[in-house]
Amino acid sequence: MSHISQVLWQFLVKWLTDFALYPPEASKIAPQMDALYFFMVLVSLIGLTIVILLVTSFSILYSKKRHPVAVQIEGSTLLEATWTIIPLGLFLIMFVWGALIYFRVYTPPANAMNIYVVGKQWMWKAEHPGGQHEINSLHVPTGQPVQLTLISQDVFHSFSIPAFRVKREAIPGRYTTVWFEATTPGTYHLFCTQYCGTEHSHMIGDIVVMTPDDFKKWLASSTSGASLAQNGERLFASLSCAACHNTRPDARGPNLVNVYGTKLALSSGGSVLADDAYLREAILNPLQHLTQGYAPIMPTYQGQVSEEGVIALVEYIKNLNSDYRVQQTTNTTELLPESVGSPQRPAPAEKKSAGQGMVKQ
Amino acid sequence: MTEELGKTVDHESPEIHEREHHVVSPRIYIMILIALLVGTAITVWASYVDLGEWHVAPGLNIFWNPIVALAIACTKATLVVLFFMHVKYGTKLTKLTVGAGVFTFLVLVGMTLSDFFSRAWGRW
Amino acid sequence: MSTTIVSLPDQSTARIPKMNFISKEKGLLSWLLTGDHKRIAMLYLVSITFFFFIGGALAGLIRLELLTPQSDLMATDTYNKVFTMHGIIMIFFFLVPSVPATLGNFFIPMMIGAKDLALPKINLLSWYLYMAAGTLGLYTMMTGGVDTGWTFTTPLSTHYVNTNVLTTGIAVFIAGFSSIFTGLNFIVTIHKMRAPGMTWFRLPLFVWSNYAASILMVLGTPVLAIAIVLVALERTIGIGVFDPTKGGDPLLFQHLFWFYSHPAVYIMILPGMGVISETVSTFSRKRVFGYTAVAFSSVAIAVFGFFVWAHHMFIMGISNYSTLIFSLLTMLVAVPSAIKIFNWSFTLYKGSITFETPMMYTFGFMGLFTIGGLTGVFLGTSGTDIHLTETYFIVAHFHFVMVGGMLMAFLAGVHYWWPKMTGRMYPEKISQLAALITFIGFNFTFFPQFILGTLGMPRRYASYPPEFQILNVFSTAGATILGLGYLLPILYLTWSLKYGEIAGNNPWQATGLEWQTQSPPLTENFPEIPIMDHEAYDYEWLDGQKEKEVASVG
Amino acid sequence: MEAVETHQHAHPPYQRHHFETYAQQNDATNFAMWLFLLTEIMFFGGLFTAYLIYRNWYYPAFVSGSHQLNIPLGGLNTLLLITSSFTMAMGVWCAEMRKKGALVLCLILTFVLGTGFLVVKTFEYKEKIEKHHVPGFHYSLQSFLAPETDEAATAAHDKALPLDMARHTEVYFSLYFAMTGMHAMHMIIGVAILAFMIVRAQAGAYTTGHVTFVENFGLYWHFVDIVWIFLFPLLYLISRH
Repeated sequence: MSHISQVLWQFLVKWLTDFALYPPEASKIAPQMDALYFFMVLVSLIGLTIVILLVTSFSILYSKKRHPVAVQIEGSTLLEATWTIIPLGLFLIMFVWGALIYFRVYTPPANAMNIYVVGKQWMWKAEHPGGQHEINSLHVPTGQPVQLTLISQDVFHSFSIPAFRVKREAIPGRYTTVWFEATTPGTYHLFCTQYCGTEHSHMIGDIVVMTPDDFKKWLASSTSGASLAQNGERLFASLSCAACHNTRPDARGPNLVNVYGTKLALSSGGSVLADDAYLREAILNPLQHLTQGYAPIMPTYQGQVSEEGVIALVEYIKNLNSDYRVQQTTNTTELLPESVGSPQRPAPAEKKSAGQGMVKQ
Repeated sequence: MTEELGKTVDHESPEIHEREHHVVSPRIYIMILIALLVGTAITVWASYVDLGEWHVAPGLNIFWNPIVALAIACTKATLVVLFFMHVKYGTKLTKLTVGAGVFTFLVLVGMTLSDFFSRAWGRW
Repeated sequence: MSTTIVSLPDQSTARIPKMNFISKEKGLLSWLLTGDHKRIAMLYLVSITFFFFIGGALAGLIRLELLTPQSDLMATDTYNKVFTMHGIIMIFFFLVPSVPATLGNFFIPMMIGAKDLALPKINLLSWYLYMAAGTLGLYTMMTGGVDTGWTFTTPLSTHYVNTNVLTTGIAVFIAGFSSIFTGLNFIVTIHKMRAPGMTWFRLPLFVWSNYAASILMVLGTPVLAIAIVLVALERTIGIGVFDPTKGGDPLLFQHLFWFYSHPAVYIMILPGMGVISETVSTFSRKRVFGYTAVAFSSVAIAVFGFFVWAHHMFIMGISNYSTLIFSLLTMLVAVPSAIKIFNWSFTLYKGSITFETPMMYTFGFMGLFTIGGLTGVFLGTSGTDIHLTETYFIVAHFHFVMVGGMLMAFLAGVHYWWPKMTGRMYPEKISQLAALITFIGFNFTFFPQFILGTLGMPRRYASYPPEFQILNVFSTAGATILGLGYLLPILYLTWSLKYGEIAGNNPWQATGLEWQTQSPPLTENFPEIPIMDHEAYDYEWLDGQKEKEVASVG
Repeated sequence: MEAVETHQHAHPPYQRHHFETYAQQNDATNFAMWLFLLTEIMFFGGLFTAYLIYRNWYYPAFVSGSHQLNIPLGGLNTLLLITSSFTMAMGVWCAEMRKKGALVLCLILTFVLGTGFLVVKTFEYKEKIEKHHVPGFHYSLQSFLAPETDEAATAAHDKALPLDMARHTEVYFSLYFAMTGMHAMHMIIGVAILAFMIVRAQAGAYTTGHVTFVENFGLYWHFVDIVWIFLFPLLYLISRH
């Protein structure tokens, strides 16, 4: 008996010390979302109270004991209009408020620092622009908007940080983005919330929020030697991209310098913003996104470059702001044995220069 | 349904029913058959002709070929529904049922496509 | 003045009528080959109860596993199979057919004054399809189960799991046809089989809500069918409609799936709302407040129900503009539910209320459904959906609607119509106790899950961070109480089949046509086709009838 | 409660017990058939949605894929189906007019035309299988990467598709097989029911004034025809100029 009460006691203590109704607010969006959440809780409580009050008071006042004969009432248009319009109005307020938050969460600001996240069964891999890799954890600084560009290698996953109130599915075949600005240093939960197979519940990790100084130290201490863009550059060279995408006047492909963020005219008509998603598509399905004025000769790299490899390439092209770097890669190309362009050419298996595991074998 | 609302179930005798039941004459069937065959011929022919496109806006071109093909298909389908399937002579309820089917179909197609087509739109 | 409305015949002389639909023919075969909608309803009642308890046992396993943060009771893959089978069984083999196929099947023809459903053979076929699907589902469970979640998300279901997706898919496909046939039968019956004088606005609201649900069944289910066919083809021969590596879009599957599965939640809840309209009126002796509004809100839910499916996909990468539209439409679909709740509350106003078991369940429904509905607005609002979706918040939300709403309504209906179905009363005191236990157990089980969800605990987790344990322990404890609450009815209802008091024609003094005939009814329901000469829920007409009867007997 | 005067006149033998009048029974079954067709619309609706999306995404792949189909065969099938729809409509008319011999003839014609459609479809499928155009493990891109090696592609003056677009022809053929396959499934069911109906019609079952079954089957058959009316231009006739 005393044994049981001890367990119960511990239980109670634990409950009272850990008790929380909502997770910590550790991002800039969190208080905004909580404001809406508590507004809705309030409305719900009022609504629920009204229903409970109505039901209980009517039950007491008009129980058969007190009120043996019912008075038949057809209805009341006025009352019904009231309880149609008031909830509708409240719901519309919630809709507008919610939509504002929704658009805020999924529209990253221009100055956000970008981190790539790849989900696969059953782990999260994060790639910092500086080349730092993380598995099942993510280090971010406070006071700096961080944009996550998510993609999945296999099934749907969902990147959820309750403390930041953000969540986004990582889906196969397409980049999705979400952003946040952390405010409070600490370690928070990272969950995969979309059911993704056997070890779904083990696809969890930590979000480590640090002060900007600590973050800098962490970046310096966990660097892998080459930045993401440098990895991309190596890959760019080993895939001989520069054979076409160079600055020569007779270049067969568009020049990629400073291409990121510009509007491109497509040969199919229309234009497109050269963002991450576009660059990825242009590498994997080039002919669907052909730039105006170029022949459809680019081979697809679908199945040849892993998602991490694509990320490195995208990051490289993003940071490409001088012709010099492209020329450097051209020089490497000349060392390669085969000419470029034939569609079924296997990717060169230069493991050393291609960054670890970025080219699929 | 609005017509059905408030109306009681008809308890007509079979004789009245017989009179209301419209029997379509074979001549109409033959005419519809010819129309359908002609429609098929036109679709095949039209698919070999370049009907051009309409530049609504840069990046938004409407090709006439698929529109013509679909228009012919819709016409043919309407003929079958109206005459072979007797909807033209059917009750309001039958017409409403057909309408409801087409409507829900359009909801499925339209609302799904609304997602696919607006994905590429710029962000706010 | 007594505090009940129960008016039972003198028990010393009362007899169950010799000729009734149960006694008409004997033998198992007469049941298995029957065309009688009441017998088919009874077959359905037995079979869905069976599946409910299997699904319930799986729910018990889930709660036991979640008692501790580690996955110690079963391995994660077993847990995944358990929650998948729980979902599939509860949704396709219990909730979807629950009220329509049992109570609806039994009472819709009676309420509109018909001898049977329009297509009795199709009705029987529908039960056989249901049983075939159920058997296949159980077979799947026995031979290794399936672990895709009931949502069959591609590409997980097509390429990344090695379990019986195909057979489960076939089972769901067949179950879908069973529900299409039920819905189709109801629509035809309600349109074409109404008794003379039974106009649309004299129909009981139960008929209206089943009519609305049937529209959803007929128009929604085929889209699920085709989605499952495509998943099956993708799994077997490798077509590429949903496969991203071949250029397909897995979100298209989500669109097709939720095009059915969102309306499906209205298929599940609308008939329950119909039951509540009946019980609220009967036990407060009053016509439902704003009959037309309640009737049209059912239809409005059915129509709007087709426009909101993508609110299940707000964070999945659909276009932001789509989110905007679907979120707005979701707000609109919430309004008819609010209207219903207030109309039911005001039905009590100036009524003469008694508190028999069906009414207790009704009160439970109104409270829990209000919570369930309002928390649905949290999820329909695109901003908060980001934080709350895919967590235990959503689990709690739909259990409040489905278990707190639909199951309460189902139990209310079963108790309410039990005397009509079997001719005998259930024991009142113990069933009131069961209703109370269910209500308490339910709140203990699912309320903590709202907090868990807000804290961020993801759904479908076999193990979880230890700080969530306490609320999970509460939830599991509540589930134990809830389980007891569900065991009691099956015991005392079975008991009452033999020992219950004889109920007589109209123990509740209710106005529906189904109460104006003997219990259990004749095979053709009425000795003569009734003529409806009064509005629905016309208690003054009923009093008049009684006076006439007394006068003619006296 | 009053009860309605029960109908004193004798019911026809084919009227089921729970209906008040034969007209009511006829109306009800007819309405039920229409509702069933509604579910069929939605069933194919899912496929048409998928088709529209991918056609917009992968237009060149759909063009090349479509050029692999045989328009004469597809056109022939369209003719067969439209004509069978006509003979079916005539069959319903014959049943209503109680012309037994003509009804049997119409049903047999419908059966033959329907079977003919399936036979032609089999030949088309066989060709696709031989060319490895069935999606899945054996799928071959040969006809799209090197159209000069392919007769149909050469005839349509197809240019070689780049690899990434060529791969998406598999999506086209997935939809082709899913759509025509589902349609053929409906045809097979229809032809089977027709065979049953021919036997029954021979025995005079439908020329007694009770034509509901023939009428409702006619609705089903016309629906299947309508689906094909849409499938033909959507699958066969993409950009032939």
